[in-house]
Parts: sequence; structure tokens; C-alpha cells
Amino acid sequence: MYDAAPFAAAAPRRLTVGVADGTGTGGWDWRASVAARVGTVAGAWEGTGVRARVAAPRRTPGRPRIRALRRGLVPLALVVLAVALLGCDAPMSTSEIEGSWNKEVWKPYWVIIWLAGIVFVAIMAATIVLSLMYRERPGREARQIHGNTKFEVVWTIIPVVIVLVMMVPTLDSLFKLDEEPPADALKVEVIGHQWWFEFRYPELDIVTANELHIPEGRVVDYALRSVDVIHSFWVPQLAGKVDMVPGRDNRMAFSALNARPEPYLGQCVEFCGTSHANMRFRVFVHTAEDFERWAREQAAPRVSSVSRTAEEAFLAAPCLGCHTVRGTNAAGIAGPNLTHVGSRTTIGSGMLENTPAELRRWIANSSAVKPGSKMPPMAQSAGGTLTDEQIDVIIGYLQSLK
Amino acid sequence: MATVAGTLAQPTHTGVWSWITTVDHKRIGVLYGVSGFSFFLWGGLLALLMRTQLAVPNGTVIESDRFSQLFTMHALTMIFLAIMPMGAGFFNYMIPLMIGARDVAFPRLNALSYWTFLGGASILSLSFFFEAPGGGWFNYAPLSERPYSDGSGIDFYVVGLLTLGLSSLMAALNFAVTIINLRAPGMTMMRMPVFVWMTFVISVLLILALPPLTVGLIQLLFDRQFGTHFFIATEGGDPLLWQHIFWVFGHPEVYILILPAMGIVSEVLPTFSRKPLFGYPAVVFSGIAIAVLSWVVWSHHMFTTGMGSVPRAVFAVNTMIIGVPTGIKVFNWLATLYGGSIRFTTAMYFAVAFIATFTIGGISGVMHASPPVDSQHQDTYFVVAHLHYVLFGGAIMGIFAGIYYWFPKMTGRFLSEALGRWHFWLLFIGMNMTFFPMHFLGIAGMPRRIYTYDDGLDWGFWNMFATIGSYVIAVSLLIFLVNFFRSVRQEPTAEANPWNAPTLEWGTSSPPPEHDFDAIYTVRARDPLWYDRDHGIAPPEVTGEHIHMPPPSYYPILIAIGITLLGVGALSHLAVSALGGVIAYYGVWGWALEPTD
Amino acid sequence: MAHAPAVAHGGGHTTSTGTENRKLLMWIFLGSECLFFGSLIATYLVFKHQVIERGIGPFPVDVTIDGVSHHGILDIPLTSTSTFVLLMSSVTMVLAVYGAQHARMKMMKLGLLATMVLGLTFLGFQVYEFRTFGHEGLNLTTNLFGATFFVLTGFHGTHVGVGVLYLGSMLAASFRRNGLGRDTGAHVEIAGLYWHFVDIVWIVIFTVLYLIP
Amino acid sequence: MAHSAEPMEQQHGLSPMQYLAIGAGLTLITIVELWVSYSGLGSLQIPLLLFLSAIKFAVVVGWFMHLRFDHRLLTQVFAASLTLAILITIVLLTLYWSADADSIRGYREWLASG
Repeated sequence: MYDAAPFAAAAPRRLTVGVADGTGTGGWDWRASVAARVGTVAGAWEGTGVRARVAAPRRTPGRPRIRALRRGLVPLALVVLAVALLGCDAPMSTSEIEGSWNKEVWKPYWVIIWLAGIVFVAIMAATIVLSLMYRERPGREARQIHGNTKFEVVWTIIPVVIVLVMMVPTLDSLFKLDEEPPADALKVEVIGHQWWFEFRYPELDIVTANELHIPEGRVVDYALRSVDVIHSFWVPQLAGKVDMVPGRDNRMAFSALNARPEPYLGQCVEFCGTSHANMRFRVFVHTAEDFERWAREQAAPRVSSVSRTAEEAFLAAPCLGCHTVRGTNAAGIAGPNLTHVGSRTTIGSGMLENTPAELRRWIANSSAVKPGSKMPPMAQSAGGTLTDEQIDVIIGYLQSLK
Repeated sequence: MATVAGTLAQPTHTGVWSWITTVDHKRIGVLYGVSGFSFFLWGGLLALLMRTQLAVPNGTVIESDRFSQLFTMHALTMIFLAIMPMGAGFFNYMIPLMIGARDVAFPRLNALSYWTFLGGASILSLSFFFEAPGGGWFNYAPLSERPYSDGSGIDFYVVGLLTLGLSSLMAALNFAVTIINLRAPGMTMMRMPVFVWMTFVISVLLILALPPLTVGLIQLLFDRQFGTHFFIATEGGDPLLWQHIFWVFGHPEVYILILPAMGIVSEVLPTFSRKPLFGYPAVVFSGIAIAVLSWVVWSHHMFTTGMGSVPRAVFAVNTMIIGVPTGIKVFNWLATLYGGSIRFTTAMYFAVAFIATFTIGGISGVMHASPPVDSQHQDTYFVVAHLHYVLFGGAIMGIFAGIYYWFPKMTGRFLSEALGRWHFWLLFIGMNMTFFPMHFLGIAGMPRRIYTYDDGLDWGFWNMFATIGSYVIAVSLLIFLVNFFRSVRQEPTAEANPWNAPTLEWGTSSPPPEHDFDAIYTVRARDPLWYDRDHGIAPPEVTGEHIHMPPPSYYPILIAIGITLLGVGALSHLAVSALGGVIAYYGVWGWALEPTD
Repeated sequence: MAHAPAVAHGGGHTTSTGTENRKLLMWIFLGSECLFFGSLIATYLVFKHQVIERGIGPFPVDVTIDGVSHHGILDIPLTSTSTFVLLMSSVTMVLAVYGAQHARMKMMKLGLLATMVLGLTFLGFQVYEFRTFGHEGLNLTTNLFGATFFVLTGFHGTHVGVGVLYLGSMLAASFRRNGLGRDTGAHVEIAGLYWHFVDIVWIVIFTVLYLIP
Repeated sequence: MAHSAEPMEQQHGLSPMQYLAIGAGLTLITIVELWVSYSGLGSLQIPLLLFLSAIKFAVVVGWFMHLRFDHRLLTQVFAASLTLAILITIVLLTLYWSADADSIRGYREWLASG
């Protein structure tokens, strides 16, 4: 029914996104994954002593109340499991606090998780205990109770109190997150395109794509906009998301807490069409000095050391219709700015590593790598106009644009 | 009961034509139920395909655009073609019986609702032969606009939903009037079974929530067909207006999906606990409170769209308050178990499991009522987990409780309890396997609506786990089908009130005669059959007077065909619309002049 | 008890609340319509200021943008006349209902006819207004004022059109041998509810769209 | 008992002459409305116009549609729906007229600046 063949044939070797500990190393080994996970869970169980408590009542079987309690521990175990997993360091985990926004989020979040956990355990336990205790048994009649006003009042007040307790930190964080950024905040415009991110630094005269560089500890004031459909800007470890809505000027401000060599991973989270799943980006957090250096390099026009003939070949190709290379007459705006494309680690909005081989695949026929890509195929073999030799020259040129 | 069926029996109609022209609420209920369940299986199949694609990172089973169509059609099918009609099936069959009436207020309108539903469902589902909509079920503009979705998919969405909306509106009007006006003598509002109450609340919600959706769909239709720019920002429109309008409808819609299940559970729990529902007024009023509050929370679906702090704070507070009446309901259900003598039939298993799974969905719902937390949850698998705990753990569990509970009433036969246990446990386990890990995936940062994800993000394990769970659900549904088809072939053995239940639908034979009751009950208490039993009151006497039932009519299906053609015309050629209009008008004319007595 | 069944189809008309089913149905339906027109009017109001801010005319009212004054396109005297026509149709409608309920068939038929004629006159005014606006450069796609205006008044006009068809069918049926049958009063009254509702919607639209600057 | 066996169709309402008088009154209010809309009363104008149209609305609903003489249930049904419609309109407009206007203007300026 579904013709998956064309896609399967072209299935790209995707970029693995391993972070510091070098996890993502190619093919997915589910056995190893299971083993690791079981280890984590078991560790969590040992750590909380749940297992011991689970085992204990087994020696005194019989009375339904005890058995019920024992079963009541299952939901408790689930909560422990959930908490154990919150700590897991998935590269896009929302529970890793690396940004000021996320730090603020977790203030109400912890309160709410605890309340939710307590309510969850209480209701699961009550359901199981009541179900077991009041099973039909010979000689026992159901008690014909219609209701009890006192109980109703009590369990109206309980959720009211819970909700009130949730509201206080929620509103506190909500208004804190919406505070005006300080005047010296770094201004960054984030512009959503189908399906890539454009980053502009109006004060620094930098335009780049798919790789955001920010200094550690300094508040960044983001203006979030879209030129086509609704996208959403999200780096889970740093901050929650804010949508990029055409027609609106959305703002968010936060700082990254720690500089580190590995990028933070971000992704569009509002469904935006064919390659929504492939609309990814990276955030590099530098120390103040490193950021200064990066900004200086990026603000410069294209590096002059590139070979004249390669540049001419590039400018003769259809590329300049959509791409800009500052210092040349390539000034298209439909696609990412390529002035310093050689300095980026990835291409295709975070899909491929920035290597000559991957660039070749991308330029030859980008939509074979990224479904729906707006960049038409360039290679003659895919219906474009460029020969393999021409593409080679262009790749060399692009790689040199550091 | 029904001892004198011989003198009262109407000629029983059989054959396809009798089903097409039927105006009997029980038959229409069966039509709704069977159609709804078929669409439920179809929607489930779409989900299995998606789960298969997502089982491993970089899956290559389904390509991107097809995947978008799958998740869009899965949602539309489950919401509009499965859960709502299955609910409508129960309303149709049970409401007149439960309020002691002989039919709904407008039997032909009831038939028209069903056939219009079938027309709208066909338009929506047959889109797979052309281009299925792929913008998600809330179909955000401007992705749904011409420049970004050029194919016919979104047009199928618009026309299908307009037709289905019309059908739901007619059904809701009918049930609102039926419940207000056709109650048996003595059945005051506060003596109505909770299921009837919830049906009433849902009808009111539908009547008030569908018009905003209709307006939004019309504006989208105009944008796409006539070049207006309601939702196109560069031309002065506003994409967020679509979101406001959609969620003004969409949030009440969520309660429209879950309240029938709450009603069913409120019937099943007392019957099998053998004691009245604990705190009946509290359960009823919290249902009403939920319905009222559902009108002032819609923007919590839009916390991340850049609304100001104050609006978000207001909508957050409103949303959290919904947790209070919901909590009251859960506590009262639990208190209904307390002190009971619980008989664990399959229906009761589903009802008790409903309390647990629905509570999980409720808790996660309150969690993202907090805008800061929601900024991390929104559009991730955490939300997918939440909504499936509400709609699968809530609505579907409740509906299965209803199926096992009322099957003997509807067919005169029992579903096998042994197979029922297998069905229940596999479904329960599969459901939790599928949806609970989605909480973890959401917290680990997995966005919803992605057709693929990279290796190395730590999402592989739980995705595989969830996929296995989805196949467990599929197996459990196969067991249910076996159970169903085995049972309907058996000889009818069910007596009038096999569960010893308190409500009026059990006061007539199983299955009920065409005229429902040989004699109309007088209601003296909230649990009429138990009250009569305990006070030694005999069932009402049959007088043998002639009971007039409305004759069958083919005008409903004729009008429905006209309405469907109107919609098809909007997708193809206006001449088809004109033809549809003429047919519909002719149908209405014939309908108006058709003698009903 | 047994001789007073709660439900009797056709003639009996005994209901739990004493309100006739069809009348209740129509009122609930009109409640639903409130939300329909409410949403359309809300859309109009949402865009009203943005249209002027964006500066692409024609505009509903007189505005001055960058020193250039633009003439408001709405013709209030003309619309006042059509509003009066629709108001009068409500008067003739209520007389038709009176006739139907008091078995004065001639009064009923004349009332229905007059209401239809007034309704068609109103539609005529609307067609004229739409055409004039078209000549002045305002159509569905010009700006959001055009879109919201035409969709809102267009759907109101559609309701008037459906009402004319409804009343016309009823008038035609009343010439049959047994007229509208024994429920004549109820039939015409319910049609009247619909017609009056269309009128009150126009009262709101007239104020919100035309009169309020 | 909620069950009432009274005959359904009571003939109630006004006489034809009274209906004509109401029609004349409605016309009069419309003329006043027109005068108000041209008068330039400033801040009073909009509330006054809304008030006058509310009177017309109420008169048509109350007398022409017989709501004053009918079962209270019908009034409740209609009033509840109307209230909800007004409420949603007000909430929506509040949302748009608060922070949103700036956000929309900001985007337009950004778009215009290329």
C-alpha cells in the first residue's frame, strides 16, 4: 500500500548526535540499550530499597489488606522508575538544566511532579485496595450508602489545596520568564523557514543558519519570526519552546549556564510540513572570549584567500539565486547564508556532517536526503545542470569559506 | 416482562431496506455503534503503521508525507469517526430506554443524523484515494493554506468536518430535546441516571461548540477557494485566529469525547458494587462544572504561541480549576466501591481500570496546565501520552465497559467472560506499555508528529517498547472480535435484568421490543428498579392499548445523500452541489408532508 | 398512569416540561446560531483595527492615513432603509403567526407572502450593496475588511434566503386541500422564530458594522 | 412531578394592532440610532448605540418571538447561549487588544524592512 521503496533506497546515513560520552556510534543496538536501561532501573530500585519492601509482605500472605498494600507498591515503583528516568542524560532531555529558562521551569515542575506522584500513588492504591477489599463474598451485603456531605467537602478541598499549591510557583515562574531582558542582552533574530533556522545578530552584523552560537552566562534576547508557516524554537536542555508565528513578533530571553565544546541540540516542535522531523539545529555555547572571536570571524566578508576560479565557478552556478556569500554578488535570501559555511559542523539543518562527501550528496539531490527540500537537484544525473566536476569545484569552494 | 409481546408486537421489519429506512432509535444506535467500531479498528490500523515506522531510529517503512497523513487521519478517525459515534451509539440505544421513553423526540431527524455522519465519514475516509489531509487534526494555518498545502487533502478535511459537524449538531439537538421533554412520569432531572446527564451535557456542548468550528472551517474554505486571507499573515490575516477558533471548539470537544465514558462508568460501578452511586449530586454537578469551565480554558493549547503573561496566567488558573471537579468525580467513583459487594465482571474490570488510567491522564493534564512546565511539554510525546491516557485510558476503556455491560440488553446474549478477561488484561497491559513510555519520551525531548528520529538521542528503547505495546493492543482487539462474533451466533439467553441493575433500560426485555416498553414506568426514586424491588412495587401494568410507532421513512437517507453531494460538489464541481441541494430540498419537502401518524 | 404515557407521537404532545418538542428544538438551534454569528462578528471586530492600520483600502469608515483621507465605503442611509424593510418583515411575520394561531388563513397567507416579499427586497438591497462595493474596488480578497464583511453579511443573507424558501414552501403547502394540517399554528410559529432570529441578528450587525464608527 | 399534562398550545400574545404599534416603536428606535450615529456624541456614542440595539433585540425576542409568554425554559436556553457568545467575543477581543496588537505591528514593520 505504501510505496516506501524510493525513500528506502535513498535512506541517508544520518548524522549521529552523540555527545560528550560518545554514545551515538552508528547502528542502534537495542540489546545494549535494554541492558543499560535495566541497569538504571534496577539501580534505582536498589537505591530506594523498594525491592526489600516489596519482598517483605510476601512472608505474611492471606489477609487481603496486606496483599492489597503489596500491589499498591507497583504504582510506587512506577513513580520511582519515572524519577529514575528523569535523570537520564538524553541529549535532548528536558530534565537536564543547562539554561536559565529551564532552571526556572523546574521550580514549579518539581512541586508539580511531587504532587502528581502523591496523587497518582494515592489513587492507584485506593483503587486497588478498595477493589480487593470489597469483592463479593458470601454472606456480605453491600452497604447502601448514597453519599456523605462531609466527605464531599473534604475531597473538594483537597484538590483545591493541591491546585493552589501548584499555582503559586507556576505564576511566579511564569512572570519571571516573561521579564524584560537586561539592556545589554545579546540580540538574536531567529527566523523559521521550511525547513531550516536562520540566525541573525543585528548588532554584530552576522547572518548564519542552523548553528546558533551564544556566549555563556549572558542573557540572549531572541526575536522569533517565521517567513512561511508556524515553527517552534526549542533547545530542551536550555529552555522551553516559543512558537515562531507568521504575523507575530514573539520574544523570549534566557542565558546558557555552561560553555562546553559539544553543541546543545534543538529542533522545530510545531508541525510544519514534509520535513518537520528534519528541521534541527545546534546551539554552541562559548566562553565570552571564544564568542568574541567567533563573532569577529563571522562578521567579516568571505575569506579572501579562496581561489578566484572556484568562486567564479560557484557564481556561474544557479546557487546565487537563493544563497548569499558576502563580498560577492551572490545575494539570494531563500536559502541559508553561505558566507562562512565552511565553519559549520553540519549541513541540511543538522542532518549531515559538513564533509565533502555529504556536501556532494546534498548538492547533487537534496530532497533525496531531506524530503521536500526546497533546493532543486543540481547534478545532471538528478535532472540538474551541474556536472560532477563542477560540483567538485563548488564543494571545494564552500569548504574553504571558513 | 414483555409477556404480552404477542398482542403488542409491531410487524418486525427485516432486510437491508428496513435498516435504510429505519427510524427506530435502537437500530440507529446499532448502526452508529457498528460504524464507530469499524472506524476504531481502521484508525487503530493507521496507528500500528505509525508505531511500526517509529519502532527504531531512522525507520524506513513510511515516508514523510504519508506519515503526516497517517497521524492526521488517525486523529480525525478516532475522534470524529470512532469515539463520537460509539458514544452516539450508546446515546441512541440507551437514552430513550433509560428515561423510560418509546423513542427519541425526532426519530427521522435521528436517522438523518446517522446517514449524514456516514456521508461525512465517507468524504473524510475516501480522501485516501485522492490525497488525505496531512496537517494534523487541528490543522494549523497557514500550513493548511493553499501556498503550503496545494493538494486536495485539506479540502477533504474542511468538507468532511463540516458534514460531520452538521450531523453531530442534529443529533445533539435531538438528544437535548429528548432528555428535557420525554422523561417518564416522575423522572425529575435529579433522578436521571448519570449517563443521561452526561449525554445532556455533551449535547449542550456540541450545540454550542460546533458553530465556532463551522465558522473557522468556512473561513479556511474561503481562504483556499475564494482567495480571502483570514489566516495569512502577509496579507493582513492572522494564523492565531484559527487556533483561537479551533480551540474554542476543540476544548469542549475533548470533554465531548470523555464525558460519555464518565457516564457509562457511573452506571457500571454502582450496578456491580450493588450500591447506589456515591454522591450522585456531586457527580452530576462536577460534570456540569467541567462543561462550563471547558469554555474558558481554550488558550491553554496555545501557551507557547507568544500570548502575554496575564492571559496565560488566567487560562492556567482556569485550567487547573478543572482538576477540582474531575477530582471530585474520581473520589466519588472510588467511594462507590467502598462498602460494596463487588462483582468483577469484564465490564467492571474496564470501569475500575478506567478510574486508574483516566486519573493518569488527568494528572498529566494538570501538569501542563502550568505554562512554564507546558513550555517543555507542549508538542512533545508527553502530550501524546496525556491525550491517549484521556482518550484511550478514558474514553475507550469506558466504551468497552459499556459494550460488555449493555451487550446483553442490546442482543439478548452475553459476551464470554473468559475471553473478556483476556481482552481486558491484554488491552490494559498493551495500553500502558504503549502510552506510559511516551511520558519518558516527552521528557527526553521527543517532539510529536515526527516521522523519524536520529539514533543517539536515547529514544530508541521506549519507542520499541511502545510499538510492542501497540501490537499487544491489536491482539486484544482480535480477541474481542472473536468474542463478539461468537456471542452473536449463540441463542439469546439474557433475561430482562441479568446484572440486577437499577436503571430503567433493564426494566424491559433483552433485547427490547420495538416500542421499548409494554407499559411506561412511573419513576419514584433515583434507582427505580431497586426502589421498586425493595418496596415490592410490581412493574407497570400493560393495558393493551395500541402503541403507535413512527413508520419507516426513506427521506432521511435521501436528505443525507443530498447533503453529502453538496459537500462533494465543493470538492469537485459546483453542479454536483446544485444537484445535492435539489435532492436535499426535495427530501425536506417530502419529509414535511409525510404522514407520521 | 398507564393511560397517560409520557410519549405519544403525532397528536398527543405530552412532554415532561409542557413545551412542544419542535419549538424547543428551534430555540436550542437558535442558541447554536448565536454562537455561529457571534464567531463571525468576533472575527470582524478582531480585524477591524488591523485593516485600518495596514492601510490597504477601501475602508468601512472615513479615515485619514498619511495625510490622505479615504472615504468610508459603508452607505448608512441605504442600509438603514434595508434595515427598516427587514424590521417590517418581522411585523408581517408576527401577523402571519397570529393568523395561523387564530385560524385566520387569509391573514396567515398574506402575512407569509408579505414577509417573503420584504425578505426578497432586503436581499435585493444586499445584492445592490455588494455590486456597488465591487465597483468601488472592495471584494473578498481586497483586504480583511472585505473578507469579514462579505462573509458575515453574506451568511446573514443566506439565512434570509433560506428563510424565504422556508416561508415559500409553507405558503405553497398551505394551498393544499388540508393546508398545513392541524398543527398550522405551531408550524408557522416555529418558522416565525427562525425569521425573527434572522432579523435580530441583523439588528446587531447593523449596529456593530454600520453605526459604530 | 415534572410531568405536566396541560394542553400544549395556549394561544397567547398580543393583538395585531399591538404588534403594529411595536413595529412602529422599533422604527422609531432605528431613527434615533441613525441620529446618534451622526451626532458625534463622542465617548457616549458607542454605549448608547449598543444600548438602543439591545432594546430592539429584547423587544423582538420578547414580544415577536413570544419569549415573554412562553415557558421559562426557552428563555433560559436562549439567554445562556447568547451570554456564552458574548463572553467568547469579549474574551477574544480582549486577547487581541492587549499585547497582541504590538506583536502584530512589530512583525509588519519587520516584514516591511525586508
